[in-house]
Amino acid sequence: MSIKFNNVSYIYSPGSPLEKKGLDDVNFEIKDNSFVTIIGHTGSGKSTLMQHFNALLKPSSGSIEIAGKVITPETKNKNLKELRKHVSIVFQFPEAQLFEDTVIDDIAFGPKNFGYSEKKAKDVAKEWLEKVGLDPEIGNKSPFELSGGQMRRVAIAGVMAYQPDILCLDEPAAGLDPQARKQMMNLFVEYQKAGHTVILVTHNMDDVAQYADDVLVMEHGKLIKHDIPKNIFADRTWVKKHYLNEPTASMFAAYLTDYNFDENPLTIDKLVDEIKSNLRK
Amino acid sequence: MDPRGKLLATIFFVCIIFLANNWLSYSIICLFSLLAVWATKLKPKVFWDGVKPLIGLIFFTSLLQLFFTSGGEVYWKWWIFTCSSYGITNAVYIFIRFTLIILISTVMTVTTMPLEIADAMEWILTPLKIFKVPVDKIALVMSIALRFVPTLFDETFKIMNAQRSRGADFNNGGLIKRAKAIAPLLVPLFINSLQTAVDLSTAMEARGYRGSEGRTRYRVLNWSKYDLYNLGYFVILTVLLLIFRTH
Amino acid sequence: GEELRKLVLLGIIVAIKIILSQFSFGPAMVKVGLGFIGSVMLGYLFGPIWGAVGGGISDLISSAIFGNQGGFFIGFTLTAMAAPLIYGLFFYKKPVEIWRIIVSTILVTIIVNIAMNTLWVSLLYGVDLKVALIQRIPKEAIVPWIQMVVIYFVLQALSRVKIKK
Amino acid sequence: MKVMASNNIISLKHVYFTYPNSKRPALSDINLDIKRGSWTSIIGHNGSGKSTITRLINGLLLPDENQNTYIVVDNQELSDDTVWNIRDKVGIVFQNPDNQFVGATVADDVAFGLENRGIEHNEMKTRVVKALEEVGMTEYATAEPSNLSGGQKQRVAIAGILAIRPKVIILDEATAMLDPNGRESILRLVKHMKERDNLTVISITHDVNESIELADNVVVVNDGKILATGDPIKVFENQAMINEIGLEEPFIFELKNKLIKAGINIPLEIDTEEKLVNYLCQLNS
Repeated sequence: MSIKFNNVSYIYSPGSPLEKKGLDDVNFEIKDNSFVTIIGHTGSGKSTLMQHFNALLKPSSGSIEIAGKVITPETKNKNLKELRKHVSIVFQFPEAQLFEDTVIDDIAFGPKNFGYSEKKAKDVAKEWLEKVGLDPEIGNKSPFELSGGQMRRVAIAGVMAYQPDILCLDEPAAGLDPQARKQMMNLFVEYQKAGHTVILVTHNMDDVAQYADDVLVMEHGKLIKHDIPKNIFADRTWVKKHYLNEPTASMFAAYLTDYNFDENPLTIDKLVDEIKSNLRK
Repeated sequence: MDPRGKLLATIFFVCIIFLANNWLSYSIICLFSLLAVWATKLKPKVFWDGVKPLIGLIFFTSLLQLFFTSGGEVYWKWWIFTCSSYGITNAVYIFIRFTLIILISTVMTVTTMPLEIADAMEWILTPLKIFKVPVDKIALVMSIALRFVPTLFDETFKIMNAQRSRGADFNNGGLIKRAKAIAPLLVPLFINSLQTAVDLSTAMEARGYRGSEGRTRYRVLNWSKYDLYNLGYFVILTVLLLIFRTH
Repeated sequence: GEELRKLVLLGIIVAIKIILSQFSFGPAMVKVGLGFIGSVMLGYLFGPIWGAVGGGISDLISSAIFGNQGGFFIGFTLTAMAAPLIYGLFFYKKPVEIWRIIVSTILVTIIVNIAMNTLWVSLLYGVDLKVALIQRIPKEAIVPWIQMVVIYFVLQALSRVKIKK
Repeated sequence: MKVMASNNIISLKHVYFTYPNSKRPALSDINLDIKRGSWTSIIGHNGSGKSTITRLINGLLLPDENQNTYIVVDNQELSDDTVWNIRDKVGIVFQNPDNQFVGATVADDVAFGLENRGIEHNEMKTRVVKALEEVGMTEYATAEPSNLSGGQKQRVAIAGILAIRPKVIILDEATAMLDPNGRESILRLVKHMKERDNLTVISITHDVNESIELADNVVVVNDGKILATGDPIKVFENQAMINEIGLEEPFIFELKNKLIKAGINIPLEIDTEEKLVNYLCQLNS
């Protein structure tokens, strides 16, 4: 399912003294089945943009084509369920959304809302509990007995269980330790490979370099760049000017002043290759 | 102006408005209220916004009063409803009283920060210490509530959005369905509160909080000459009302 | 210690009550505000006394923040204290039972919403008691039944959480 | 136990701690000396017990009863009588920026610790102004917490601590919920304050790169026990241990190992970024 934004603007509390532009004339198109990352510093409009994907926010002007639906300022609040089944968002610190008696019930909450039968919902809940790397035994525990990292996984399983075509995640690994973080990223990559679109809001440029097919860079509510990672980080002065970080590998490469790089190495493996080929010359 | 003075004045106003009982005294209190509104130098819209949500209720109440009050000259009568001269005056008085009370409370709230109002409330509660009312604890609870309203507002919307993404529907469906929809919102808020209470009380102790004894205050309230003017204003109003009301 | 944590939690629950009372559902005639859920939480978690204290504070703070629609008037503060007090008597450290929900809600409706509030409105604005009552009765005849259903689900949810903690 | 003045501002000896309702101790036999004016990283994965250590240092938690156990902070043994003294000396910045903000505004929050200590009003005002200036939040003095970013709230938390003029600052995963810019600016601020006032910093973290960059000493905690302690570079060279406890390999070691695997010979003593850059440049000249 492709996503298309046409001249989308969003204004917070219009007409009040607190009026603020959340999105400013945003245009882009994302291809099916891609791994997209959205970057930009805090308050740049990333979260506002993301909440437009399933009409939690509706544009103040412009239109959005997503999952076979067109969202305009006039779109009614009713009948958005179908859209949200196809496009779902995992917010930052999603463990804050858990509420059911048991882990399984909590994961099954979304599927049930989207029309799965009680039994089918529990089946997919069990299936996804394991897919996110948790012991099936905790299924009958209360979600509030789990550790923070486990709760996070349960929350994410609760969204992935109904398999939205487009899965949006806001910093899903924030605050996790490195090992848990890596497992989580692998989970999303596999999900994308299985034929879904994954949209990741992140500050981690190493993740951008390693996983993204497509990068959206936001600043002051504007989309200031939309490109593949290679091109995003190609111009170091541009990156600096917009207060973005570089991937660790490319930062290291910057110190190797007398090396000639064919292209800016964004991952550690690329960096090793480039160093090797330089030394061979 | 000191928030304590303003708060006392607002409470006092509600009491003296009852002194008005004829057209002249009502005119005086209207004039004084409008002067107070004018003194804030704020746009009329601010005050209109204060009255607007209640305008329906004010009209409705006045109308009921109109039709259910008898006495004086009767103009019209049907079943249990009457329209009399007494009823009309009464309804108009209630309309004025209602509107003025809202106007004066609005003057108070738009010119004073919530934090200051809370400080003033705490000050007013202080005498209750004589009756062993734990005013310090009440003050602590007040300040924490005040601190967390904006934060929890954001949190509430975040949770609602997260559950909406999971297909929860807060706005449609029958009674039972809606009553059930409270849980996905309330439980996370509650769990979050328990955690916050643990974290915050730990942080407070780590920062040396050991009860209210021996504490000093960063925020101090100071009486100024404007509070004196305020007082004078209300004394004059009260005297005028006492003179011109029907005895 | 324990005491401080309790007071902090009380402050936070008061904040939740203030927020909930900004939400409502249903058609204009029988709009059900969600503030009563806050009163139920206060009574259930802190008992009649501290629940009442919390209720009073919620009235003070919400008038400090939003301005009070009835002016700063002690009567409405007492109203805000009375509801958690009654709920506290029925729910604090008690099992969740249907009869408790029904009886407490009816008591709150009669004592707090009908008797006290009617009295305040008539005192504050000089409205006839009869008029104030007529104005209130239709709503109070419908809303409590809705509240009972909501309270049932709220207590169910809260009691589950408490067992786990 | 007689306490002697020493170079160590904090000493923990034979400390055990068991949470109520738990059978297994969360910490067992912790022995730890922290040098005055040093930066120590306590590192370990979530649930390893690292946060428990900080809560013991200023008496928020009490260690299990044990004859040999003692905790000394700035030459004072921790006890019921000294705990408030010790809290004057040790400031903690906690993980969740929202859950440690007490005041309704920035200035009120900074003043909270001063109010608790009964500081006189004028003095309090001066200290609040100064502390806000030090953390660069002066223009936000009247702002409410809900209008601040996580990084700004943590700055306010630091200001609240600086106003008390502590000797030790503990960062209890204080940057875990921040974005990279927020994280970097907080660490830069703490580093600056540490150097200016000769503070001792203890940073609880799972960011190995942060330890390498800033810490003089690292303490690796796993399953409630101290696994290793020492110079960060030396400790992290033990790759097997790092992997076993679920920490990330520092970038510099990962790169070095991958280069060696790719057939580029890197001598063993190359253990910092700077050395690696110099060496690689040499190779290429």
